[in-house]
Amino acid sequence: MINASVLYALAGVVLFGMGVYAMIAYPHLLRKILGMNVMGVGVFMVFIAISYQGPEQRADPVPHALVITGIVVAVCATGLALALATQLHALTGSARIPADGEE
Amino acid sequence: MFFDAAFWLPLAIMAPLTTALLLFLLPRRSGLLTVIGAAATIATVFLATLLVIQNGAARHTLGGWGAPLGIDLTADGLTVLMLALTAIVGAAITLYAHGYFTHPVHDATARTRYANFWPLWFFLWAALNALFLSGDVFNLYVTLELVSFAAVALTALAGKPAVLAAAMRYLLVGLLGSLFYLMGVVFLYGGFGVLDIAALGAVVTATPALAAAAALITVGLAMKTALFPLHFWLPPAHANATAPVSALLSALVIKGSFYILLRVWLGVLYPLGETIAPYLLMALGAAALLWGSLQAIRQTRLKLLVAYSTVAQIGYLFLLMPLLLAERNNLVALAGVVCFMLAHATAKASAFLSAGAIQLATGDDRLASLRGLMQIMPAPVAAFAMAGVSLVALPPSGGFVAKWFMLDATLASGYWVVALVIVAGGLMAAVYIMRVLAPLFRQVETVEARRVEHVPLSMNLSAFGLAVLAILLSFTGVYVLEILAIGAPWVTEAGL
Amino acid sequence: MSWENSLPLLIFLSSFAPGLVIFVLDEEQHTLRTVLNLFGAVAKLAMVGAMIVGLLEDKVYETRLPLLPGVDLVLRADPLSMLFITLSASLWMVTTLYAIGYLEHAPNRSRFFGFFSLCVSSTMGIALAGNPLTFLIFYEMLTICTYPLVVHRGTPQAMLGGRVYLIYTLTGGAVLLLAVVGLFVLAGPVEFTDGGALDAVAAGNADALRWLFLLFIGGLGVKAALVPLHGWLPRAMVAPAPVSALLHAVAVVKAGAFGIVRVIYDLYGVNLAHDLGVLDPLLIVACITVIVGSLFALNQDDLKKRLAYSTVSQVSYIIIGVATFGLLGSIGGLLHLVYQGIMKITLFFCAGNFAETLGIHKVSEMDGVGRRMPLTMAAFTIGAFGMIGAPPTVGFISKWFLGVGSLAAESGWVLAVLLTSSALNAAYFLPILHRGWFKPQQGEWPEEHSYGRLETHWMLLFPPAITGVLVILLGVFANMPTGLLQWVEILILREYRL
Amino acid sequence: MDGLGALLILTWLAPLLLGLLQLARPRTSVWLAASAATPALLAALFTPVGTVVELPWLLLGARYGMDATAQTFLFFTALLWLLASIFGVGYLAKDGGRSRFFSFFLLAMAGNVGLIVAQEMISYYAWFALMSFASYGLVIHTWEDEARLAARVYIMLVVVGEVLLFAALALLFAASGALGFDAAAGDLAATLVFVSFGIKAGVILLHVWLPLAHPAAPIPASAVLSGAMIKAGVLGWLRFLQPVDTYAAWGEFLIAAGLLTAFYGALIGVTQRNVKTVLAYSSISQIGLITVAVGAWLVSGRSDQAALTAVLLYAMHHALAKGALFLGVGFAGAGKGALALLLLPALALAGFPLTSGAVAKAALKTATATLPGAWPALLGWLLPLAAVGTTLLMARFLWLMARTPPATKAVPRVMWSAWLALNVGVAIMLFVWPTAASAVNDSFKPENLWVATWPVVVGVVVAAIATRIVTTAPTIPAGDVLVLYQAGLHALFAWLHTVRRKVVEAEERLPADWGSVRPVAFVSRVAVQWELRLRSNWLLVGGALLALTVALLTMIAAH
Repeated sequence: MINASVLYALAGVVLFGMGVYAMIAYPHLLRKILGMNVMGVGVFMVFIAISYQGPEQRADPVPHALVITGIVVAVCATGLALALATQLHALTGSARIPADGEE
Repeated sequence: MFFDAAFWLPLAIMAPLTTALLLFLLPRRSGLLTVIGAAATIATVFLATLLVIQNGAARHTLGGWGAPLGIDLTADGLTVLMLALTAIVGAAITLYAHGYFTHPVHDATARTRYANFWPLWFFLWAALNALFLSGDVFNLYVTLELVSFAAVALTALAGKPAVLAAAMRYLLVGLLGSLFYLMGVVFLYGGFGVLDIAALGAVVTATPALAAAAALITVGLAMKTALFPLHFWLPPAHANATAPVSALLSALVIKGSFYILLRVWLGVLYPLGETIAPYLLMALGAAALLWGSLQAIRQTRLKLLVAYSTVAQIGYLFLLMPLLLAERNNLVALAGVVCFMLAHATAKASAFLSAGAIQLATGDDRLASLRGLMQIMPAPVAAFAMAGVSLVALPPSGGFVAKWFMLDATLASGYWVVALVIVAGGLMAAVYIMRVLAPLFRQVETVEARRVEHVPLSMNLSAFGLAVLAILLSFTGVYVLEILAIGAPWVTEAGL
Repeated sequence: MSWENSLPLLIFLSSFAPGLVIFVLDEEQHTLRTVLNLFGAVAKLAMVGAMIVGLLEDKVYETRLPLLPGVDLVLRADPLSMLFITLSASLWMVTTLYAIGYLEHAPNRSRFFGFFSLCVSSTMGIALAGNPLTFLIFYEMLTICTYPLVVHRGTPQAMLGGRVYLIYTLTGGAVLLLAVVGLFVLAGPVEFTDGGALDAVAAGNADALRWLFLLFIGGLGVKAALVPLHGWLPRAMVAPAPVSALLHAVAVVKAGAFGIVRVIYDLYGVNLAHDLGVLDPLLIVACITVIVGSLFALNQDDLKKRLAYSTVSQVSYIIIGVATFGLLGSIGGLLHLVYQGIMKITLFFCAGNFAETLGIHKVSEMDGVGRRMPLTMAAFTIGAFGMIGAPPTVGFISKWFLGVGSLAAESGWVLAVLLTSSALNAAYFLPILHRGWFKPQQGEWPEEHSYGRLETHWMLLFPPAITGVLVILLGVFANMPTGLLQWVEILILREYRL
Repeated sequence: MDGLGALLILTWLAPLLLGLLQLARPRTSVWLAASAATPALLAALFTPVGTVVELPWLLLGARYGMDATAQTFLFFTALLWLLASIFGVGYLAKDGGRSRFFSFFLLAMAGNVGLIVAQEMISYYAWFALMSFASYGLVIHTWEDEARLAARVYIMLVVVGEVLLFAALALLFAASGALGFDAAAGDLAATLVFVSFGIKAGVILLHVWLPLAHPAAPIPASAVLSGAMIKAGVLGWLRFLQPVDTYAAWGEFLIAAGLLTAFYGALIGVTQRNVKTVLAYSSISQIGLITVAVGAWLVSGRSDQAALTAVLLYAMHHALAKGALFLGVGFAGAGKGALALLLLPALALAGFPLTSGAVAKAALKTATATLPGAWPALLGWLLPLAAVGTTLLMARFLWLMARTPPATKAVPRVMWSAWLALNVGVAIMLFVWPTAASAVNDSFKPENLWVATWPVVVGVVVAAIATRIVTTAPTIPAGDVLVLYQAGLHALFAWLHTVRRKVVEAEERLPADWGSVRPVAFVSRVAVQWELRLRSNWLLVGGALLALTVALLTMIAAH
């Protein structure tokens, strides 16, 4: 029996997986960063989904607090990543991570 | 109040954090501020350490809120050891960085960029202290990210394209790892409804949620710890960063994620200790040891060699996992792992610092160009040699103590194959360390001495001091064992 | 810590501290360095003397520092350690003098003498170590400190020699580490005790103890140059002569042999080792080493290489002695521990003199050298006859005990091995003497230096003269009351718990 | 230790110290060196039998003493050494290496004298070694090709002898637990004693060094080598073998070996062309007779003194006579007088009546008379035949001497006086020596006179005929069977060489550089390639990440 919260949680897991795939498979940095954000969203969805404690009760407040914290962290991460990517683009003219060979 | 360790715990975070903020605001005062900030941090950490050693584990409830919504800082024996380690290595690196970043070989723009080192470093320090003090799994996530951000920014400090790429990769990998970890935390909370490690430890059972959490947390942290085969990001990052940063990354940052792994497995995931998962970690540890050593042996650049040495030595940390987890009170094995962290941190920091000094002075870090340097720069060379002794784990050194505990634990439990791997790792370490040291003894054809840049005393002193510490750690085995027992719920009398 | 209990540590420090100071000395501070070196050597000798006197009065000298849970760092004086420490302290003194003369104009003297002192300190530590862990620590320290001495010249050949040296010795050290830890796991913290320390755990653990013994011997055998673990020794010959002298006589090789003695007598206990049946295989390995080492030395034109292979063979005499179950053989082994050191150091001093004074490195260049350098050649002759085991040199005394010991232990074939070795020794030493004394000189010396009235620098001449005379005197007066022989006899009686 | 005891020590201490002095300071007066044997001579004459000096601190506890055997040996040894050294002062007057010669000479003397007064095995062995090794310097002294060959052969056999003797000592000690001369061990020990001292003495098949070395050395050295030093082997038998029942068979073996040696020496000796080689073979032949006496001593047991007396008298007789003959070689070409004087020791050696040889032979006959079985009868025939051989050798010797072209320079007076003194010794010593009294009486018995006379006559006749008939004598190289040994030795060395090469190859296969070992190199190359792939390929890493996650999940779930 699938209720809404389980569905949400599963969707979150799927999002997480898509994010992982994006981070790994796409060479372009922006896609990687987006993938990371998708991953984060997936985690947050699962988190919010598990805060559901049944129709009678209020949702658990703790995951909400945590998710807000998590979003802040994710925003910071995105900012840092974008800054680095810009720098890299400025220096190398490419928005991909250069292949790492022996110097 | 002052004699309560709990009082000092938040201060151990606040002191470097405040310093970092002040450094952002007043970059011109960095000299004075770093000295005061470092002194204050060290003082609080040591007070906290001493008090914990004397009075036992401490817990501080921030703002009086308390779990589940509030944040608790906890300090037991393991915590204070890591705090003290960070303080000591951090102090040495601070001293070193003063000489390194102001060195005349750097041009003006580089020096301006390097000025950012100071706030970032104190931020990292604060984040590390927070990580070690965190008592719940979500806080650990936050601190892990903070550490990661500071570390990435520090890596990027060198400014070259290669290092930016390395930093980028480092960041992405870090995020990937921490999101895996976070997902694991979600499963933990979903399964058991608490986040505090101690509380979790009391309620966990072997459920599917715990299993999923275990897998995600382990993989995420293994990635951040650069366990083979997820280590690919480490060598470029560690090798291309500036020397003080390399030292920080190898000595401390790596230990942060491993510390979480250790904590979570020992405190929360232990019901799964009897599965074969720890054996997988052990196998990966062995592989890391052999693989990393082999790569280190094949390197032709000094800093890459040292970086691969880190890849190899991370393997040691995972080798004892089955011992640690199958019988949670195996204090000897735990002491082996912790001693190894201490020894590796000091020795590897010293190795990176002396390598950095050599690179700074000669402008070159190819192994082949080390020839004849022994007479010209004896201090970094001696420091590297002593650090090398500890990395190879030859007696007398901290590395040896760790190896002793490890061998004792493995042989006592009958894992003699692991013992052989440990020994083989030591021998391979000897080979790559000698690849550095041997050219130093080579005869120089030209009588005329090579021209090298002057290395300031502060750099030599800190590299050398850490190396001496790495040797002197050989006398600390007994104390580490005693301190580890403080406030450790998993330690029973039988384990002692 | 009382005076008595700090004495072992002080003995260690008496060369360790000067060594550290010497590192930071300027290359040109020749006098200060010499003073430091000699002061350390004399102070050490004085302390060793005081300790011997004290031991005769049943005093206990033991430094104990906590190191690992249950295992301390123990430096303790007992008769066996005094035997080794007296040897190394005295020979260090002589070698220091020699080295100062030898390296008078060489580069990197501070580094050399620094590591030289550390090397001796480690040897002191090995001698005084009171438990396996302490032994291991100093054993490895010795490995490290010797490397810079081996590669001192920095030539490609030296580097190769050093590398091979490290590969062998570090591997040996690793095996030894396994043995020490294994023993700790099996038996807990044991200390070296006269007559053995493992009786309590012997029951039921025979196989484990045998495996551990194999590990111990495997680890120590590398330094003791047991065939086939000896490969590093001839290659380490590239080191300067004083280093070779020290390496072969006192430090590295001897440390391995001493370690085996310790393991058999004070760890396992000779009775237990005999009961376990581990002595006979060791005896066989030692015999093979004796023969093979001698065979290698034949036809070896490089003088120092010939001496090196001779060491391979001679050090195993010690092993033969301790692996022979019986008082006489054991006495022979321990005597040879001391005697081999004196003889071999003499030979290496002489080889160094030939190289330094006349540029002679090969046996084939030695024609007529006895007329140019009679004293050195005389010392060499004495050493060579000692190696052959001709009376009245010390070599004869130890060979005698080994020989009658093997008969007493009903392993007469060992006597045959010893005698074959003697004949082979004669076969590779006597031609050198023939060349040196009887053959006329052929052409110019490769590279001659003049030293005025003396045949060579006095600092190079005195050491071999002193040790050469000792080779004779200790043999002639072997049976002196309160002499070495009595000392060893008492020691062995204690080891056999008689 | 009283004065006489001190004299006993001085016997070896004096030559030892003087030898070392000569070595260290070549300018030291040669006369000092020449007088080094005086204490030994005095000790032989004045130190009473039974004197014992214990030196417990020396070596492993040394013991020196005088007994009847030592007295006789010490006397002739000291006398011969003294006169030889005086002779040497003249003989080597122009030799540049004189002081070196005397150093080795005195060291060998110290060894020879020391082993005689030693009363336990270790000291005996030590002095024996000193004597043997120091003699190398005497043999090689002239540095001629023969000398170098001789020295080579000599030193090899010395080493073999030393090694075997050591084994014998160890066995004897193991059997008795003491170092004294009264131990008897099994057959192995006896074999070792026989061989090791047999080499020194020159028993058949072990004698090969002797005909090379004795002629190669300068004359004074030849004299002591042939006269005194080979007797150290005989003394060794006396000290290390015991006349006990278990050794009786060994006694018979020694008799047989001695007889063979006696004839073999004579047979090969007559074919030689070098005077000194002839003398050397004569020594071998004579040692054979002494060996017979030693064998008789072993068979007859401790109670019978006759055999021991025979050994002592024969040794003394041979030492003096052979010494005189060798010194006489120094007068080759010095005229008829010298040649005539040579007749005395030559006849003595042949055992002609009224010479010391006759006395010695009489003693030998008495000793062998009590032997069991057919031995007395057999020896009654064979001993005179041996004397024929000796006569032939002496004839050959004198013939060669006579044919030596006249010398251009006069022989120094020192040499003359030494030689004359020795000849006087040959003439009278055995007649005045106390223990020889009964043998002297025996030698005048008619049957003994007859037995002493006819072989000499026969020998002279045969020699006279031979000089007419034999125009081309077969030449056998000095050292005879040495050729066979050399072949064997070559084979041995070739084998050793192969063994050594194999071991060296095996050793070289122990790799010094593990990085260049092929599998290691391959693995590390592959590893480096994969590492680079890992570092630049996200998919690879992602795969690893997922694989690891799945692996962990299954592992945990599987539980």
